Amino acid sequence: MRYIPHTEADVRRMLDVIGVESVEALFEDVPRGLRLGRPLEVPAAASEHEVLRELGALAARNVHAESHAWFLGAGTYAHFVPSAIDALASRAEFYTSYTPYQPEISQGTLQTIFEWQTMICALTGLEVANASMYDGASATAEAALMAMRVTRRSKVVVAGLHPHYRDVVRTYLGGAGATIEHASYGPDGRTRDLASHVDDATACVVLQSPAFLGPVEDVRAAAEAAHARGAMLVVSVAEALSLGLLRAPGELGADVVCGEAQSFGIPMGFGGPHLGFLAAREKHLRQLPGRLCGETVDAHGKRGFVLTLSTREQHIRRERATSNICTNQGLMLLRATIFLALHGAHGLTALARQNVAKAAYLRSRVAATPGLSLPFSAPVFHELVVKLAPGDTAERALARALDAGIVGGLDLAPYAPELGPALLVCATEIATRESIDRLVSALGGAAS
Amino acid sequence: MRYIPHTEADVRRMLDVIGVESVEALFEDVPRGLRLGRPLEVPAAASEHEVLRELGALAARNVHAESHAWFLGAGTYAHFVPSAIDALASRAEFYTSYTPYQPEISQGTLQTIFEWQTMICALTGLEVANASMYDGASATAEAALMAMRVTRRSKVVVAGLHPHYRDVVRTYLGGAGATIEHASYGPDGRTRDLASHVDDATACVVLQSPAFLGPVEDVRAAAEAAHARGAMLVVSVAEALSLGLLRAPGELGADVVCGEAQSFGIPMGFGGPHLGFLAAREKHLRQLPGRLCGETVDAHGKRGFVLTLSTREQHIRRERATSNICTNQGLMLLRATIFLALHGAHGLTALARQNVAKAAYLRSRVAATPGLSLPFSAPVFHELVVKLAPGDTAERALARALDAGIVGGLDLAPYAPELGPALLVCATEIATRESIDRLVSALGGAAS
Amino acid sequence: MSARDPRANVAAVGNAATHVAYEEPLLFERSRPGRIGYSLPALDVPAADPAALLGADALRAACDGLPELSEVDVVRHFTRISTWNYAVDLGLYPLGSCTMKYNPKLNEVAARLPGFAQSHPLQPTALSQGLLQLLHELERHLAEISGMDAVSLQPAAGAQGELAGVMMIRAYHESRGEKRRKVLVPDSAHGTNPASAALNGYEIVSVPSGDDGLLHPDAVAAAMSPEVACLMLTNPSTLGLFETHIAEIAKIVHAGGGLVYGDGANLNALLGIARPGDLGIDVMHFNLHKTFSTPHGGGGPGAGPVGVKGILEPFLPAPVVRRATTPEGERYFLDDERPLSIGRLHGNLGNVGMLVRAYAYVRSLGPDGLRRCAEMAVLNANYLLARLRGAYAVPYDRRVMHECVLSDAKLADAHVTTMDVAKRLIDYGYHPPTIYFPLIVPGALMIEPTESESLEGLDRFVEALLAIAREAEEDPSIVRGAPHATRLSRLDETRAARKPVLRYAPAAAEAERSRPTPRGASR
Amino acid sequence: MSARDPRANVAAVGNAATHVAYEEPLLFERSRPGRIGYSLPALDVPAADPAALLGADALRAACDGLPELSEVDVVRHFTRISTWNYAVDLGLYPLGSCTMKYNPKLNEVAARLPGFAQSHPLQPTALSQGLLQLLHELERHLAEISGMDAVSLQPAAGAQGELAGVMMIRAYHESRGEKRRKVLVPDSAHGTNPASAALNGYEIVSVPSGDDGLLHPDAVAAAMSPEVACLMLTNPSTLGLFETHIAEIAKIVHAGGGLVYGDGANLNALLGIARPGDLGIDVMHFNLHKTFSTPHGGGGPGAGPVGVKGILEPFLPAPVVRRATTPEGERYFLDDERPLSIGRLHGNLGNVGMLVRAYAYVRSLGPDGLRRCAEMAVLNANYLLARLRGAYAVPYDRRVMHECVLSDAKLADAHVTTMDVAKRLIDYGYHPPTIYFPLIVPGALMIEPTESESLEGLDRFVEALLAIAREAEEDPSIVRGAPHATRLSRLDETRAARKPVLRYAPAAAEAERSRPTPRGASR
Ligand SMILES: Cc1ncc(COP(=O)(O)O)c(C=O)c1O
Ligand SMILES: Cc1ncc(COP(=O)(O)O)c(C=O)c1O
Repeated sequence: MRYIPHTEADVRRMLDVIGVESVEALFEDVPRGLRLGRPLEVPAAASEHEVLRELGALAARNVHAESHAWFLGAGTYAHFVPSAIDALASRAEFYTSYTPYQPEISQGTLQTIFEWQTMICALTGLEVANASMYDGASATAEAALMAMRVTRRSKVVVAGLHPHYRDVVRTYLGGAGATIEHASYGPDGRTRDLASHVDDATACVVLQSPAFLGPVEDVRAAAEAAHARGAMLVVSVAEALSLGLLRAPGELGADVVCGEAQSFGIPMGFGGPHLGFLAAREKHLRQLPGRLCGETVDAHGKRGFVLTLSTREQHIRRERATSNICTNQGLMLLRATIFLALHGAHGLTALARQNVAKAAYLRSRVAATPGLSLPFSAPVFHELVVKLAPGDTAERALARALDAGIVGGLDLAPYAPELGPALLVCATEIATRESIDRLVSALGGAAS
Repeated sequence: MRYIPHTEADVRRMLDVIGVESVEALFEDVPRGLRLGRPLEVPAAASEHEVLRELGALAARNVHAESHAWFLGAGTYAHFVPSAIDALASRAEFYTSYTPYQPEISQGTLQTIFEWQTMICALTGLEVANASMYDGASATAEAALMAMRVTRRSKVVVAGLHPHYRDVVRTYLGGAGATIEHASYGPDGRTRDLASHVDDATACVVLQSPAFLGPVEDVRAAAEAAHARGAMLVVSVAEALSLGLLRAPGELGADVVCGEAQSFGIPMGFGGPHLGFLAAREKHLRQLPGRLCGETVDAHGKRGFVLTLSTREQHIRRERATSNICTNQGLMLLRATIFLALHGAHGLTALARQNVAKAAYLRSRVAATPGLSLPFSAPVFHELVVKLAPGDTAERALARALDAGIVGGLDLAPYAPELGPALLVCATEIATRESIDRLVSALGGAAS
Repeated sequence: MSARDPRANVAAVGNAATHVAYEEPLLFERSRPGRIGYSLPALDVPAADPAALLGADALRAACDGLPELSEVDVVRHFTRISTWNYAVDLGLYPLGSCTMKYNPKLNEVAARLPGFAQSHPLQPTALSQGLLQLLHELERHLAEISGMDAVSLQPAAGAQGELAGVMMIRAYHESRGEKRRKVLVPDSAHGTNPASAALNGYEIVSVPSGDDGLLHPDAVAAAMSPEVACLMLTNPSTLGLFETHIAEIAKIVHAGGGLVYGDGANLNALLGIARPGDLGIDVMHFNLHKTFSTPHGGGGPGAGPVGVKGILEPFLPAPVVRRATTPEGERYFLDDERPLSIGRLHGNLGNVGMLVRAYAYVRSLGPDGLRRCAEMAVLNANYLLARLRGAYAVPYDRRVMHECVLSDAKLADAHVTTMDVAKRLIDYGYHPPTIYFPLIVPGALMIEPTESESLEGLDRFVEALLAIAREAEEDPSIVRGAPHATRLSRLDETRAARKPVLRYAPAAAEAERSRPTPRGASR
Repeated sequence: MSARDPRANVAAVGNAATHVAYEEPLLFERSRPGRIGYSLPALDVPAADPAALLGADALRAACDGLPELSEVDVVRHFTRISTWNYAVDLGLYPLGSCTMKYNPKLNEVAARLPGFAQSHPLQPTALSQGLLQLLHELERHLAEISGMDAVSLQPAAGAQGELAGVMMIRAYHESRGEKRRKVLVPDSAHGTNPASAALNGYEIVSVPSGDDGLLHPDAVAAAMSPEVACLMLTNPSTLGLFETHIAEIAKIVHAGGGLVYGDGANLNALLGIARPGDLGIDVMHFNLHKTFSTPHGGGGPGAGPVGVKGILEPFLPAPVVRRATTPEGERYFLDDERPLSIGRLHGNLGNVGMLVRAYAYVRSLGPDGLRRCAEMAVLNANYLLARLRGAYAVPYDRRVMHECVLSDAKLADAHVTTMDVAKRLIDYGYHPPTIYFPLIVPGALMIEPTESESLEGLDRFVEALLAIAREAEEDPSIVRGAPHATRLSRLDETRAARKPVLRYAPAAAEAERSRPTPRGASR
């Protein structure tokens, strides 16, 4: 086996040094009766070329953003990934290293984390950010848990949340005895009557903006509603790119900002690995989950970076840790940091503006197409709900789009059946005008 | 422009330091009348994503070895390339560095060259090898020129040579006043009557083995024929993988062995970049073209490597250099060295044997198929001539294969019209039995 | 070189040297206004005015605080800082419990195929049959390898797998109307075990290891009660020992109505030899980034699938991948109708890119290769132990599995600590082992070579450790002052924690650097 | 650090440090019998007996002399030795005449698209329309950029382009029944120029540069004769100077019936500013690995297309790519019916992978970006010259184009040479410039920053060179002993040439290393 260097002569010499007869003897502590005693029933080893052929065949049986024009978002977004990102993230020094426990030999990873933390603080308008969470959903759940620890309250009000995020929050909070209340959306698509859900038992409001169905929420009003009853405001951003254009939630009153940064140079990858982020105010630092990198000096006074404040973490604090997270999403953090470094102060905003323009064009085309309609008037970032003609179904509309070489959006039936036949459609910078036109005419095609 | 870091403020400061008013002023030495005075008429700059889309569309308009079953060889071979090769050759330290003129900061490249030279010596059975030539064709031409310098003779006899190699030899030798004589093949496909072409003016015999049409030539006999008249024997190996199985030509009497090592981990790439190699006997070292890497020590006696014997080369010897070559095929040499390191003493032979087995199977299937025939009886490595049914044409046969998802071989009409409708068909280790069966039935399909 | 030259022994071992390296500031310090590292297509739709659409108040003008850099700057920045990292591709990376085995390049190619990397988790399942099939087959392979009945690939890392596992245990008890409040955790356990149980609202009861380092049935029996939901154990343990009493222990827990959670971090030692499911374990996680060769990425992403016995299957995270035989052939779909499920743990189906790599690995190894991993990993660990036994203390000296745990006890007289040995190893060209874990071994040096290391590679590593032990006697200050060969000398971790600087602030950075720093402030 | 510590100034410049590096033997020294780094599919056809097929005498049993290694060994070997290299991605690489500009990552992705990388040069042209179109368009772009009428992409590097160019000149004269025997080459020319001409059987006549470093019409006129086939000139010259008399010189050569060959190695300085074709040049080569950003790969592959004026078009290497308008649209094909062609230079169509990269580069830059390259490259070179003029001698001190040539004349008193300065730059974290070329400048330091370098990057490099000039005065032995920061100190090139060891031989290697080596034997 080409991954294992041992020759039979090596094995012999090593056994001699150890002083046993056979490799088998090394397993003497495994009671005979507990041994497997037969070969594993997995397929026989294949050569490298065979494995690649087999995987190539499996890969070919999925549509993807290079095979089709792409309008499906809903938390996972098709953006262009600059080539420099994969080139750099493919450096073995980055991808074959461990969590940087030994700082003197891990400064590459550590400096990257420090840069990421700085950029996430800048984007969220907050003061401390961690070194990543698994994904936007679990970051949101961890944010809610953090708010519960800070406030010592147990009710969580969620609004605008991606249904999968909602599920994950429910799963994570199950062990903590939380109650979860959902605020619903009003006629313009934005969360309504948020204040009516917040009471003195409320640990936090968790508001997703842009909301699952597209609308950009009123963060300032949500902060007022939460703070009025001593609750915290958690803003969950499932599309981190929106932070390139929208005012930093921290400036608008959010206490914690968390979310998903897949849009920053990470391929959609059938949903993972993505990149959860979480930022908060300095005063809540000791309650922050996840790893943190801090600046320090070496024995000669030279600047360097280390993992720090690990007394919050499981490997020191064990059952009293702020989270159980250990391995996180380091390499995705690297990708996102490179992405942000490439785009910078102006590029991120310019890119976000292109997304807004594409969605605005889509919206205008939908508005002008007989049969299609826009149920919500609230402003959006790059994603919006399109109602289909009465009598049409999302399935049929998507099939028409597919015939035109387009993956046309998300069938909202399982998520928002109250809307009738409707799609959640996302237009990013990779959508060309021509493909938007084709999409809209395919979706409106039931009318003809 | 993202590749150019200058801001306008930078430019201003730099102009101030230089003491000129404008960038334009820096070009004052270019006479006004000679300046272009208009923008270049090349397309306007495209964004990274647009460039990749455009190139993706162009790439999609070529068949390739992943889109089709592949039986076309003729000097460029479809072999599997282990994934480790591209991973390593993509390290910026290798691919963004220059020729290793400064050894203290280039030991990675230099050690690789030294390893390559060692392995090529082992494979060819010779004593010195250089650090690459452009490709197999120019390596063959340079070998002939070298033989002319060594022998001070001017006639070159070529046999079994790939027609493109033959052309390149003719082109290269044009300036040296050489005469070139072609030995032809006999009824079994191998070169015949070689000795009859060799005379006292003959600098060398250049024999390709395996020959263009497939047969493995009798190197020992060729050496005798050449040496009998004081000529040298140059063996050109257009399929370096054959050296994994065939006896080293140096052991059989070749004085120079050159050829093409594309099969060692280098993608076909529409014909380039590939990798020419050239090895010779130590006594001819001073006449060797190309770069050489040698072992030495540093000021503390530690082993290290440097480019050496550059008094043969253009940058020192100028018009009396052994060759004009400067930039060569460094990164391809790296790929081939990795390939050989992975396959090693036994893997290369095992791989070569698989190629022989596939070709033998192909041969047996052709022999058993009505309408198809095998014009030559000589043993082959992995490539052979298939005669089509009388009345059939190569074009039609290839079209039938293409319909079956197969690129079926080379139409020999432009190269060996004397054979009638015939194909040169190559079966490497990537050819599956099933695809060979399909190919043969498609080629034989005219009969049905 | 003088005897005091910290490079003397290092050169003798022949593994390390020093070479020119490149300083590199922070991205923010490299930034210059107006520099550009991106390109956007020309806008082919009417420009929208975000202020008009979204309200000026909702917007920012630019992302102040982000740097401005050219592509060249960015490429050089990350290339340069990458060279400050150690990596598996550079050599032995003996972090115990982390299984830093070779990460095959083939896997990286596979995961980047556009049909995997560019596909969307919510595209209709009819359009993702290849991926769903891969996931389904990987589940089956993991189930076979572990002896479990069903597997969910959702958890993003081992700790999330633990969380899922304990949640299923909780759901199981609740489904039977039982409210158990406690979880037993051996004192040698990894920190994620108690943390995951605590996240589930459980109280942790620590179970002491025996004098031989093993978990003993009587200790478990003593801690067992009807309050106990489960025992979380790690086998082989974090001491690298096979828990020989596991069958009896499982019996005790089961008899008390509890379940047994298996931390699968050390599964590498058992591949093809024994299966957790056959040892009495009811639920376990896998760390695909350990056992199944997916890269660690400098701290993730990993993948932590969770496997269960049949009794827990109804509680698996939703959705699950299912196969159906239809008239058109095998079809794969996602089943979300799981009333007893603990729910979702991940926004999508998990870290799929890592799952693709693990699948490629299983296919590359086959049954013989997998078993060979375990055998050679165990051989390597025992060989290291045999060669190091003389020079370093071995707190629990017996046959080990995939790793061995040493300590600094013999170096105490020289006032050389495990930390010093670890840092000195860097000078010799190695990443240090895991240190000060497990907590039950004071000054632990936990060494896991994995099967990727060759005999001569191990020998060189042994020579380095032996040289350090000699240095500790002869010239301990060289060891205490290590590392000497790195761009930065030992970093002051105390200072970092006392006065946290967690992001770049231009002024602060200036002040920080001009402030005189006490030498030797670090431990 | 003491004043004598060779790292003192280095630290002050803030560009370099030392860090732990990894020793690594030769592949052959790592080899162990029985180790395996490859995998083959199971054979699905009957096993053939090569001895029966080919004759036992024709075969070898195994490839003795090749190493036996695992994939892990191989990956680590090359990863480790790669870290001993300097690279553009690590920083400024100021090799004059080499144009070590940034190599965009986009180009690497493009060249690896399977439709390019996996296609075959002899597949029917109907099945390669995308590639042929790309080649055709690149030819047109290069023709426009250079002011030439036609371009062949076949030559694999600049020197092969030169060869092709001079061959066409020869063919041209021969087609006119003229047998000219001489080629004029300025004394500042690159070695490939005379070598390429000599390969064509020409006698070389060296033309001296003027005191101002320029080529003067009278010098050319003096050398001109009916024997002269062509003048080969480089503009900007290897001194980095624009040949201001080029139009007049071309006129003289043309009047004498000769042609003008243009070495395009320095085209970067002229992009969008002036075109060789408009300066009187009849045939030229491009170095795509210089001007057009394709990577140098540690010594290639490059690509050296050759461009010609109409009079030489019939002689272009065959085949040429042609476009035809057919009823089905544009079609591309290969034209091999070129009776006057010099013939083939390459086994196929050239280094296509490099051509794809260059195409991507032209598309990424457009007309403005190309011109900006020239402008910023020239700005950078002049800035360096302005800042270094005080400390280093400037043999030809005038406005420069893309590079500037300094010398060690001012350091002679300190017995510090260009070689020493070059080696000391390594300690400061830089690759040295081109040294001792052009030959007409004794102790030349030829510095080409390219447009990829930022102002602050240049400033740091200047600081390093100024610090070295100071060191040369104050502590010259530090400079003479450089490099100090590298794994290997200065290498003994003389020894390598005197007693060539060009391949590994186990016994020799042993003997070699145990032999005592005289210190300071290197120059
Ligand atoms: C024994 C043990 N359990 C659990 C974990 C947690 O796994 P992960 O880091 O994948 O969350 C680790 C990882 O370090 C471990 O070593
Ligand atoms: C001025 C000049 N001419 C010609 C060449 C030869 O080009 P190549 O190395 O591509 O063969 C070079 C390259 O070093 C050069 O600098």
